[in-house]
Amino acid sequence: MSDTLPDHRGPGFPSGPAEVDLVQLLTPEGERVDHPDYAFDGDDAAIAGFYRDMLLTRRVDTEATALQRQGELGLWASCLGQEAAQIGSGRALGPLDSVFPTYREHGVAWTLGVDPVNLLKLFRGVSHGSWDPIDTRFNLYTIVIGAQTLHATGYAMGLERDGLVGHGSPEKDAAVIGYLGDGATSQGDVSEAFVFASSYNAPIVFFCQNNQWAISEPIERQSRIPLYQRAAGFGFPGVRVDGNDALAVHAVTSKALERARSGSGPTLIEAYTYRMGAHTTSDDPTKYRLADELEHWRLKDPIARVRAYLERHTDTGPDWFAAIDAEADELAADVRSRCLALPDPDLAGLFDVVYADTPVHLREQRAEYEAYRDSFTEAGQDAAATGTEVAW
Amino acid sequence: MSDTLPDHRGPGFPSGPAEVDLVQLLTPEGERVDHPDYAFDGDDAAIAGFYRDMLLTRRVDTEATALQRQGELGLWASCLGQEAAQIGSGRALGPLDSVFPTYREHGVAWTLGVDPVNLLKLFRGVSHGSWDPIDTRFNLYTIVIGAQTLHATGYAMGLERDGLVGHGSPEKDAAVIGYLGDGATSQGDVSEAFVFASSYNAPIVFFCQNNQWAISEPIERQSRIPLYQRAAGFGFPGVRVDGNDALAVHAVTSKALERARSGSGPTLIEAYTYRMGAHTTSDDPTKYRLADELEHWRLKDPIARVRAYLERHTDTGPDWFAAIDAEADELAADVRSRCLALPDPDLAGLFDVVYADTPVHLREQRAEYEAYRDSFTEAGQDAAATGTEVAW
Amino acid sequence: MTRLTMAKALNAGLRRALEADPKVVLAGEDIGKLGGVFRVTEGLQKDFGEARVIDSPLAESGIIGTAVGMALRGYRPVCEIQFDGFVFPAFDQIVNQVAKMHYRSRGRVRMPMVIRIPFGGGIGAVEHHSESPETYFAHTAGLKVVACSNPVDAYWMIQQAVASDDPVVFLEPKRRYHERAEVDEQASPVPLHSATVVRPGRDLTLLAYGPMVKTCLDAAAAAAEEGRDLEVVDLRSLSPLDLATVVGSVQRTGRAVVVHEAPLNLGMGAELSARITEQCFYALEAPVLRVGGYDMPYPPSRVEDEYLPDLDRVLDAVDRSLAY
Amino acid sequence: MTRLTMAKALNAGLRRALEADPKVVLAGEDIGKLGGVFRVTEGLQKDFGEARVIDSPLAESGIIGTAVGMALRGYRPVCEIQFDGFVFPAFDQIVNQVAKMHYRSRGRVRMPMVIRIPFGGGIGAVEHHSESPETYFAHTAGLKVVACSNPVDAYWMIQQAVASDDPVVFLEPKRRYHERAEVDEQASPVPLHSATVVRPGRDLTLLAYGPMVKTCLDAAAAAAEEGRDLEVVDLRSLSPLDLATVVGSVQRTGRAVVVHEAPLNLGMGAELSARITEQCFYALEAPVLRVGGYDMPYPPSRVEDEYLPDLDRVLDAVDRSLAY
Ligand SMILES: Cc1ncc(C[n+]2csc(CCOP(=O)(O)OP(=O)(O)O)c2C)c(N)n1
Ligand SMILES: Cc1ncc(C[n+]2csc(CCOP(=O)(O)OP(=O)(O)O)c2C)c(N)n1
Ligand SMILES: [Mg+2]
Ligand SMILES: [Mg+2]
Repeated sequence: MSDTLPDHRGPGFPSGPAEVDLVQLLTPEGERVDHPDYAFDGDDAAIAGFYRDMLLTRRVDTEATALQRQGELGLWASCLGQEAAQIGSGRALGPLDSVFPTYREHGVAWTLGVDPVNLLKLFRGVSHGSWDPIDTRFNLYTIVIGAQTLHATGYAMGLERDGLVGHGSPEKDAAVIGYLGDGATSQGDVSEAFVFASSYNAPIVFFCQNNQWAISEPIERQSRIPLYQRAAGFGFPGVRVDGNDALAVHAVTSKALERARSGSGPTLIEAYTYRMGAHTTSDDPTKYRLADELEHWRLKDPIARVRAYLERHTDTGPDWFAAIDAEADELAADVRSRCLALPDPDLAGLFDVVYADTPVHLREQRAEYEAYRDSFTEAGQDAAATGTEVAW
Repeated sequence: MSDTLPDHRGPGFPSGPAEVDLVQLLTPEGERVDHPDYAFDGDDAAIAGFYRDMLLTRRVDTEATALQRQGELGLWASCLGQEAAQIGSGRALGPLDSVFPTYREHGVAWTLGVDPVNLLKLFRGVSHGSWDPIDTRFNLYTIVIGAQTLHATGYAMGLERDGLVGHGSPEKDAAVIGYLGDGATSQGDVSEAFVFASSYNAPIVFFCQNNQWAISEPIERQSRIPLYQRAAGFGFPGVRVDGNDALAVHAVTSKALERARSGSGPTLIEAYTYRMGAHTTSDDPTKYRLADELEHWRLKDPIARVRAYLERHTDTGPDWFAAIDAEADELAADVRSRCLALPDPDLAGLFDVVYADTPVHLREQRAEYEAYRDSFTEAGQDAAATGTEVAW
Repeated sequence: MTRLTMAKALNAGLRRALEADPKVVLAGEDIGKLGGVFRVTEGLQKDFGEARVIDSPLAESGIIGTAVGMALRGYRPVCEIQFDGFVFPAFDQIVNQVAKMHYRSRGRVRMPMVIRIPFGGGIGAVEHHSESPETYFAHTAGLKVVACSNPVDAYWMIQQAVASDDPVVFLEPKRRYHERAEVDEQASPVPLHSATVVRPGRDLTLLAYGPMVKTCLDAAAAAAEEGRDLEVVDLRSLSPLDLATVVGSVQRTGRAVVVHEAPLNLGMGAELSARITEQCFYALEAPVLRVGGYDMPYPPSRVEDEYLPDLDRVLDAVDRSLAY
Repeated sequence: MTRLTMAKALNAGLRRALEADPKVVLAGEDIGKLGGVFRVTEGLQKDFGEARVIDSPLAESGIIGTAVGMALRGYRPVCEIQFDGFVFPAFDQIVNQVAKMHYRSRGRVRMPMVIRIPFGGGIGAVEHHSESPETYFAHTAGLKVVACSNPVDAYWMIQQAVASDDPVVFLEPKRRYHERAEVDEQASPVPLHSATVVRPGRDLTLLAYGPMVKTCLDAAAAAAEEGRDLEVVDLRSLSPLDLATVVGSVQRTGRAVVVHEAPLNLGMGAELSARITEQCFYALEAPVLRVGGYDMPYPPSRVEDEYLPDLDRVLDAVDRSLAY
């Protein structure tokens, strides 16, 4: 048996420079460029808004990482470097659109008004999902890779059945955006989602953040050609966008959502970006990737380029940036203090949320548990009497 | 909620006449045609051999259907109409290549010398798999749709590890061919097989018999574009061949196998064909498809066109065809009589094949079963004493 | 009152569910024009349209996963898995998503989904078409699991399952699809998660569900001829178990035999034996005995009658129990 | 003699297996350069090459399904599932293919595959990272299932599992990965499918495996201070069960408590309770009691200590048993 395998990549599959087929509207230097098919339809105020969104997202992200280091969170999955992909797409959502995220879409959550503390609850271990997925239109984080893409597709099939497609207005029409990672594209569920979405022509956008890594595995392990090309074989268009360019992401996502709402079916967007941090706080990327790579991507930082644009091409001054920084610090402090104040949940309440209609045996188990728990505490009797509810 | 959904097929996805991108070397009328990329490399004797293979395959298939009707088989999955796809590809296999079939590849089995009675055992219910998958290089039938494509891929990965790729000769190199149906392309496992095969550049050919139907569901439910195009999105070539043209199938499969053996990686072949019979003997296709369709495909019968070629362009005379017919009848009669003679298996033997190393509790269960069974028969004691083995 | 087969009773129940609530949708392979391989959905697509009776691509994870999404959108999907052995590609969606979504969201979202599975053997089928996967689901917190054993229950239970706000794995004993009974569409049904004593008796309790209820009733009838008075309980609900009925019966009879087609090891008999022993320790005259499939994969059909519990094996266990 | 953590003992065992047989290959997500998220495969890709220590695409069904193919080609694949909750996408391949291939082929082909799964809770993780899926596998005929509880067993059992010609689901109690013990690489190991009495006692038998063995030993030590002499059996093999050892112990003590993290309903405790009651009916002074996870999905980590059986809950069950 040979120890290492020869590299047999067949002819016709050189990957070439990744940037070639990339939609870009704002260069890393902060210069706006044209693209034949896509244009950013917002004004400078909108761009400033993106800057604020991305900066606040990053600040909360940093704070969460710090909280984890201090033992306040069990884990944190940072979105560092992916802010443009998340804010650009999140800000493209219409009022009726909904989101099916992975576990890393903190920026998208922000655009839908999800309280960051609610994201932290999951990573602190007080809750498996603590924001309202219906009111926020931001579904719960899904940890099993790829599973949410099918949920998104089914939800989109429901939208069509509800007659929410094809009226020609984002006020009347709805679409779904399903997020996934580059690694996720290998999961059978994702391909099945592509099949169903295509077969039923569902109003959905699959938004793949190709951050180049699935924990320690580089994108080449999952695909030897650009990921956006996967879609064509399932019968719908795919497009690769510079995932560190909030303007391009916004433009591409807007168009794809519009296509979905109008009844023209699914689109796959590959946002070409980079996971600038570790996979999660449990991970040690020095084991598998070179520092060089990170340096290369730092030059393409999604926030820096918007700032450069605003500084060079608008009259946004240092005061404005300072104000955002201050706002960010304030937000971080608030998130931190509310995180620290989170009460631990009470197991007793969980017996009641396993089912909508709780069976007898779970009621008995709850009672047993409470009696047992209370046998250790003096105040036990009182707590049991008042029937403490789950407090997450 | 709207009762029926509008047809929203997006622009850019008209399927057009299916024949357009089809490799064909022998027309339904029996005329040979050229193709820029593919040529049949056999002589007229080889074509006559295909005729014989296909005819015998069909004759056994017909006999099996009759046996099912007479209650001798629990079920039969006919390959009627798919003989060219199966014989053309089976005859393209090199001496070291191996096959991972679905449950319908009776023609491929034939090319590898699998005794048809062994196929019948499965459908009669005396065995789940009764030919030798190692000696025949024809793995056991897989009923769970798509599962075998991963086995095929893993086996191909093993071939590469064994150094059986890239020596430039089918005597030294090996490849795998994994069969699947059109419906199977929707299963997550099949897409995962594409991912793994591509990622490891495995020496494999995925051979999809698009017989237009998955039980009652037309191909349009699974894909709105031609299936062979699925491969490109996974980074390897796909090709559509006239699945009713044994010569074209042979040429296309030979080339793809050669590519695999040489270390250039996977290929997807879509053999465009038609399931001329019911899905299985349990099925009633009149519930879901029009007789017209069948008539249309009858004109493209894979056997008729080879016969037409042989009659018109070679000196094969009526005697030769009559001899093959006679051979077929003889084969069918032999298969029938051996099928009827099959003994029922003995459950006792099955306790010993659950594991390679049988645990105590199964030995106990076997003993209990035997004692219990024997309590009903007078001769019981003797049978138990001699330890009757499974007889399938 | 109409005389219906179980397949037709299910069809009628599904029809009523579709009529009662526009949010009910059916999905599965070949359930449309073909009406499913067992014809349980026959005619429903014609009457309710393709938007409500959905022929799915050939992908079980896709069927259940998209149904999760439809449920999140307010629909009540009823998914058909074509045969027991083909539920496993959907297992992740069922165990990690369907079962956990209500819990994950602290009750904010519901999963009113039914997963219909024709299950069990005895129909002379090829591999994967005769299995009894109930343990996998009953062990999974967040799912409810029921099995019907006759047309009357089939008619009512399918409607109750569709009306349930919790996900229900609905097991249909495929070899009983063609057995008939009078179904009174005006009657008021037994609650979905209650067991029923289908034959009262004093000497021993036979516990069964799905296909084995008839086998146990036949065994009880045969035993009666020998003067033994067996009680037969149709569990109907495997999760949650109606332990009150089970324990009540065993407290009276002092003996229990559990019968199922699934392999013995960690079959439902294990849980019932453990529970009964916990709750009836002093009442038990004999250990709870189990009659099940042997601990092997389902065998080729020519030998399935040897594999499946039948009247004789049930009576053999009854003898052993009474011998204590 | 080397003092090793369980993670390092597994690593050393895998290394020996790779050295012993060139057909042994490892596959899984992140097992190469990273050495797996628990570092169990650390350094192995470096030493044995990418062809033998394979970083897989992110697809569990693909990992197991291709391993089936490699096994058919004569390899002995050792697959790592990153966390318990992520085994379900591979469930179909495991249940319908891995478990059935030997049977389907009447023994002509073998499936000498190991499926390593870090399992159980107690590490403060997010959803899906703390589950105990053993019932699903132990119920599946054709699979063997073992769980190690300490570094010494880990070292030997992983080698025995790799050497087994049957597929073995190998459960590693992740919260014990960092506990240490002296591992004697010259010793002769206990057979893979034998249970061991890890603490002899006369009053009651505690039955456990994997993470709960330590908990039971701690409970036995605490009970000893109150003058109670508890026997602790480490089951080690969940399928097949070493019933001889279990029954032998309970025949002596007359009482048994089974402890596991998995939910009670149809947990291993159910089967053990049923078997023990069947075989020790007259010896039992009390019903077999079970201490397990509650019948809910694994809870958020801040409350997992309340959910998981601990010393106090074990002792509580011991008290209840002794009160009979
Ligand atoms: C089914 C499944 N298998 C394995 C894991 C463990 N896991 C968590 S994240 C991850 C990598 C995901 O990579 P990608 O899809 O690229 O997303 P990213 O983390 O880069 O955002 C893995 C393997 C999981 N969560 N689910
Ligand atoms: C996982 C799984 N789901 C469902 C089935 C039931 N089934 C058997 S054959 C079939 C259709 C297969 O269609 P296709 O792949 O086109 O192959 P064909 O039968 O046309 O050769 C279905 C749904 C199955 N065998 N396996
Ligand atoms: Mg990634
Ligand atoms: Mg087909």
